[in-house]
Amino acid sequence: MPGSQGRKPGGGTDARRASAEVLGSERLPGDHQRLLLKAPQVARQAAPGQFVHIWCHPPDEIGRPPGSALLRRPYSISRLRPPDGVEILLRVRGIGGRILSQIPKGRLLDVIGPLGNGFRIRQSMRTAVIVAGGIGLAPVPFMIQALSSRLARVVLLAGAASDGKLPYRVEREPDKPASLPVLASLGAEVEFVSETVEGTLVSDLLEQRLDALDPDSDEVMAIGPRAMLKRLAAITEGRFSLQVSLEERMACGLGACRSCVVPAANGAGYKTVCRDGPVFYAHEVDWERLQP
Amino acid sequence: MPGSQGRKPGGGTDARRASAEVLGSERLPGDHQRLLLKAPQVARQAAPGQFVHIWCHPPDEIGRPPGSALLRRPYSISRLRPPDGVEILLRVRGIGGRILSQIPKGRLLDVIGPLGNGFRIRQSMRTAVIVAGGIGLAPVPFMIQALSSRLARVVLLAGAASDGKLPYRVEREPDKPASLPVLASLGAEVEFVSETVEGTLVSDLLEQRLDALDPDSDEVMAIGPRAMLKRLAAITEGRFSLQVSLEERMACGLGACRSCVVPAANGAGYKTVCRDGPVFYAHEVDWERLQP
Amino acid sequence: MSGPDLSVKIGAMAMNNPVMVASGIFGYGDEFRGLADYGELGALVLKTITREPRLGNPPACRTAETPAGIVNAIGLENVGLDAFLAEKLPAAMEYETNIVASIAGETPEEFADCARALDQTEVAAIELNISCPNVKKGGMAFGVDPEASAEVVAAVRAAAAKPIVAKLTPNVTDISSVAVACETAGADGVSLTNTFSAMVVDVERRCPLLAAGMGGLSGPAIRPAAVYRVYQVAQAVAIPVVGMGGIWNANDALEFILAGASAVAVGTVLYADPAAGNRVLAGIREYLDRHGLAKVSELVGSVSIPHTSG
Amino acid sequence: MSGPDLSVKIGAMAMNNPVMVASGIFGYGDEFRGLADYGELGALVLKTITREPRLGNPPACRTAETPAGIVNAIGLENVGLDAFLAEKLPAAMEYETNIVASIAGETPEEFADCARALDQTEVAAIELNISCPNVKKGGMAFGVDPEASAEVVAAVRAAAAKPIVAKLTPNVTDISSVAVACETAGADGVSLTNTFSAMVVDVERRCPLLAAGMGGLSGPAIRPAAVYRVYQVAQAVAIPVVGMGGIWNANDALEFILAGASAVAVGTVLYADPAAGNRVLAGIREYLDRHGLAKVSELVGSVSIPHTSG
Ligand SMILES: Cc1cc2nc3c(=O)[nH]c(=O)nc-3n(C[C@H](O)[C@H](O)[C@H](O)COP(=O)(O)OP(=O)(O)OC[C@H]3O[C@@H](n4cnc5c(N)ncnc54)[C@H](O)[C@@H]3O)c2cc1C
Ligand SMILES: Cc1cc2nc3c(=O)[nH]c(=O)nc-3n(C[C@H](O)[C@H](O)[C@H](O)COP(=O)(O)OP(=O)(O)OC[C@H]3O[C@@H](n4cnc5c(N)ncnc54)[C@H](O)[C@@H]3O)c2cc1C
Ligand SMILES: Cc1cc2nc3c(=O)[nH]c(=O)nc-3n(C[C@H](O)[C@H](O)[C@H](O)COP(=O)(O)O)c2cc1C
Ligand SMILES: Cc1cc2nc3c(=O)[nH]c(=O)nc-3n(C[C@H](O)[C@H](O)[C@H](O)COP(=O)(O)O)c2cc1C
Ligand code: FES
Ligand code: FES
Repeated sequence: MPGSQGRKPGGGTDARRASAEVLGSERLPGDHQRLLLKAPQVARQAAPGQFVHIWCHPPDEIGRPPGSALLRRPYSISRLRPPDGVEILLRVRGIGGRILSQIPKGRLLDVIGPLGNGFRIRQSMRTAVIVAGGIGLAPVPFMIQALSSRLARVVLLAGAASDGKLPYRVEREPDKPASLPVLASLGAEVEFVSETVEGTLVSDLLEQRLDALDPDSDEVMAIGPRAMLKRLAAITEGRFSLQVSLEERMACGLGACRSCVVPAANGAGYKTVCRDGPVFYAHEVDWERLQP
Repeated sequence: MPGSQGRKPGGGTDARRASAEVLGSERLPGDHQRLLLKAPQVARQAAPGQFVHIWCHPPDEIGRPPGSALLRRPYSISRLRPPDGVEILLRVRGIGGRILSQIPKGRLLDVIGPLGNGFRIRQSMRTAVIVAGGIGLAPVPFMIQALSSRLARVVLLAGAASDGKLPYRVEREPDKPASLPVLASLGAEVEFVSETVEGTLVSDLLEQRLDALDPDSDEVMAIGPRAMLKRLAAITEGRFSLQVSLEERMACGLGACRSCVVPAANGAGYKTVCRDGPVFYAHEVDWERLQP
Repeated sequence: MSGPDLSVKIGAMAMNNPVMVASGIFGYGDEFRGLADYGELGALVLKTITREPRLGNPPACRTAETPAGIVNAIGLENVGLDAFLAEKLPAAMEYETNIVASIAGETPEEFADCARALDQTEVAAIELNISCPNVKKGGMAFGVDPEASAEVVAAVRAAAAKPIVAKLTPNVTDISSVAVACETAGADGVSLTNTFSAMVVDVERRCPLLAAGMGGLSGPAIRPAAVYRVYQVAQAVAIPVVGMGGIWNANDALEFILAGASAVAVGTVLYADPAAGNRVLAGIREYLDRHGLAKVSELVGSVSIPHTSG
Repeated sequence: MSGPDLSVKIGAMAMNNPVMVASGIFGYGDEFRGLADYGELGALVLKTITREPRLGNPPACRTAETPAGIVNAIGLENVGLDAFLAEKLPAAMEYETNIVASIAGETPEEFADCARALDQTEVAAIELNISCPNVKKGGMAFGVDPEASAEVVAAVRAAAAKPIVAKLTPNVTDISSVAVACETAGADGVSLTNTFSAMVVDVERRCPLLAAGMGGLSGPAIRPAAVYRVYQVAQAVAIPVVGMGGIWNANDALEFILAGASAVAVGTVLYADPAAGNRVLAGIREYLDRHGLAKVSELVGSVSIPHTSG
């Protein structure tokens, strides 16, 4: 039944599950797609760093098993569009992303969320330094939205393998660090480096600035490739509070199936990315045992 | 990759397989859909009663297994639209039909055909009496097209459970048998009965006319539910040459897998509907052993 | 609600209807809370526990997708019996329906120890996950050997009065013989199937995708293979059979019931549709109404395989 | 065409590349003619024949669709050895590649009789379909019993000099032991898997959908289960393994190769895409180029399962 309208999926009684209308879908550079969903339950409750778990097929076909993308797909909440719009930003790599990127405006998506724990904003916090690499940039707009309204200063250090891999336009002016104007306009001081142009890793940017930060009031929040996160954990260890957002393959997204575990620090078994995370304090994670 | 253009599927070297563009798709009454395909290889070679075997998913996704409609679906050639248009008429029941009915104009379909053996037109034939029930009407336009150009007379006796189950408009005038104007206009004398209005079975219509037919020059060609075909086989047995078109679940559609067999007369094992049929002379089939 | 009689009994466990949640899918029951009315279902089977806590298989990754299925290699990560009794079970008991505990062990004694403790709780029944490795037999699963399976059932039978359901693995030549051995040893029911042993290779990185190397295939992909095994087992035993393996909708569930299952369990589908059990239940009800059947039990095992063979 | 070395040998059968067509899918080879360049593939296995012609299972219906799979119950309908030699084989031999005959029987002698006759022909190898029922053992398949399997292989080995490939059924507890028995008895290779036993119920009509009641599941649904069995067998035997079960694309084929298959066969996929074998072959070539590999044999069995366990 194509283009079918708004049946509430499965009779769920939980406010976390809803059929969200696709209000917009936009192709962005670097094989990215931005989807705008009408998801009041998400918009109302979400914290930056949380994710939504999306069934990639039409909600009214949930009674028929698909051949691929049988599991939901986790995507960070990328940005809120008040009153009830929620953006996700996806990089199209596999089948689920491809299906989602092709869903036309007006169709419905079965979405569960917000799920997981987002970034914590401590009472005493003054400056947040967001370090983001690659697709890690997806939740950054929402992070800036939320942080800039509450903190004195939000700095974004962003990196990518090359400019073309980014969903955003890069602004390069002589004698100034490269910037991402779209993100800067949300209220952050932005510095961007690409491995091909600047030849710098984003973790190097943080390292250069560490001495200027105050461990009591400033905090680093990082999202991106594991190698980057590992490096940041090493740089900040014992000096700064670092929050990292991790990714793992998921099934339930709810903490039940134990698919998405990462090793906890101090031999305390495993933690689930979906429920204990995706955002962890770096000291909660056993970086030695964490797979690359 | 949606709406992708014309890659020849799979590097097949056979003229029977091609990516056919959907030139039109039209919803008809009774849950029917008419698809017009641009399929020159079919249009050039087809005989009435032959079928095409259709992959229900986009041709360029044939490298990814679907969860349902993994097998092709057989559909009779319903009508030719010269120079290279081929119509199929499908009743939407299951998943394959549903997918096909939703494919928009301009998309491609991976089609193998024409397959099987169609109705034979003997040299000495003068009158063809087509007896068709229900979805058996699908290939009838093509049959009339082909027969009326070569025979003196083409009679269509058509039946359905009710008028509403038909893809065609029924014309009822006082003191005249009901007719199907669309089919009549192709060159046949049409008589239509519905079980709910006339309360007659189409096999009764044939029975009433049998004495007026000449076994040497006239022939009955039947397509429709098994019960109807069985009845016709009984009525005509030993008196008239009867050709019937049978349906069976298929896998290959080519005579290789032996999925679609029906019992042959005289204990001669099984015949395949896809390659030996779908049209058989009634005397080739073991009607006793044929499942209902 | 009046309507067809959907009730089912497995030993002393009375269920309002034949739809259960399969073990492991649903954790200890709490995590899915609110996403559907799980209390409406016939019974909820919690994740398998062992006497001692277990870490399970290494992470990254534990679950992979395959055509119409998933392969998991969680490896019985669980909090262990004590924490289960203290923390997990009380939360699960808040659901107003039968709670079934699932247990595993490396020896019959470990099974018996868990069962003895559970017998003192409010759980409605105990499921024995005999697909786990038997240390005495060099790590071969108990469930592939009728005698080893019977040993486990007998040990639990001696330790607990609660209804016992033995959960069978499909990775055997003759699943019926295992089912019969469990029945003879005192099981009140059997459930099947657990997952099919399976492997996914990461072709680009040239290694198994699952960190554990191999795992278990579940989901719609296995349904026809599971239905056949339920049919075989139902022909062989008199105790109730719980059918599962790839159930996605009411039609699938009815396939199992017609093949001989008195009850069915939803598993993998809950990851797509947390309310699938309720959807399946509604569909079974609708089917019974439409076919004018007063009881679901009339359907159980009502298909048979012809004895001709080609 | 220059490029990577794709050649494979199974006993004395030399193949240009590792892609075969599986038995039964393709009939006697003639029906698919023209729909792809089958001569480009490494070998084509024809439909299983028996000494006497067989009618197979009753019709209506013989093949059903399931999620990402199909269940078939053709039941070895075939023209019998004589008609095969007189009519079918000559047509198949027109393909300019290895033609493999597949045989079955109810006794080792029937296998041997077929093999003796085929040994006088141009077939490149003989595949033994030991998934068929063994009359001596009350209809249990030969292939579920290592000894019965070895008996068949030994009987054929004594009757024919051509390479012999034993085709294994996955419906066993320990497929490796069957493979080892076949190797010891003289097989030049093993192929796996055949279909998983399965059943589909027609819920509306309340009977099995397949006229035979049960059938065999094939297609992408079984792929991860088949890959694991290939891995297990490749660990256990030294002779080449032909992997199959749900291969749909080159990635799938490479999963089997990395798990230990020297060659692979496409089956069910040909019903969707008659040119799938060629598509898979092209994809394997592309992969080898992309990874800078000179020979496909470098990949065979190059994954291993870690020995840790949770
Ligand atoms: C908490 C969280 C937040 C995420 N946020 C975003 C985001 O905002 N934008 C974005 O583009 N991507 C994000 N990802 C990654 C995204 O979930 C995967 O790219 C997506 O699941 C891939 O699905 P696919 O079908 O397109 O790819 P396939 O490769 O076909 O997927 C195959 C299987 O692997 C899983 N998988 C593959 N890659 C990943 C991955 N990196 N993380 C987790 N599972 C994976 C899939 O879910 C699926 O089960 C996030 C992942 C997590 C865990
Ligand atoms: C030679 C031939 C010509 C046909 N011509 C037409 C036609 O012109 N118009 C039309 O509407 N239908 C026609 N049919 C029937 C049509 O093939 C089925 O309706 C269609 O395959 C159903 O597929 P589905 O996925 O929609 O249904 P589902 O029920 O989901 O199909 C499940 C499986 O059963 C098979 N199947 C179901 N019903 C039939 C059937 N009646 N015959 C064969 N296989 C079946 C399907 O192919 C599929 O493998 C023809 C069948 C044959 C054999
Ligand atoms: C992630 C996951 C974890 C599982 N854990 C357990 C378990 O702990 N104990 C158990 O008996 N079965 C376990 N199973 C098996 C299921 O209970 C069920 O038998 C199997 O998945 C087949 O049903 P399905 O195809 O509907 O999922 C697990 C299955 C999955 C997918
Ligand atoms: C319709 C059909 C007929 C088959 N006939 C035979 C056969 O005659 N002999 C045999 O050894 N295997 C036969 N098989 C099994 C296949 O050769 C193959 O082992 C199995 O289908 C798994 O591969 P696939 O999933 O790629 O199809 C048949 C399979 C199908 C689907
Ligand atoms: S995905 Fe199930 S526990 Fe995280
Ligand atoms: S469908 Fe394969 S023989 Fe007819």
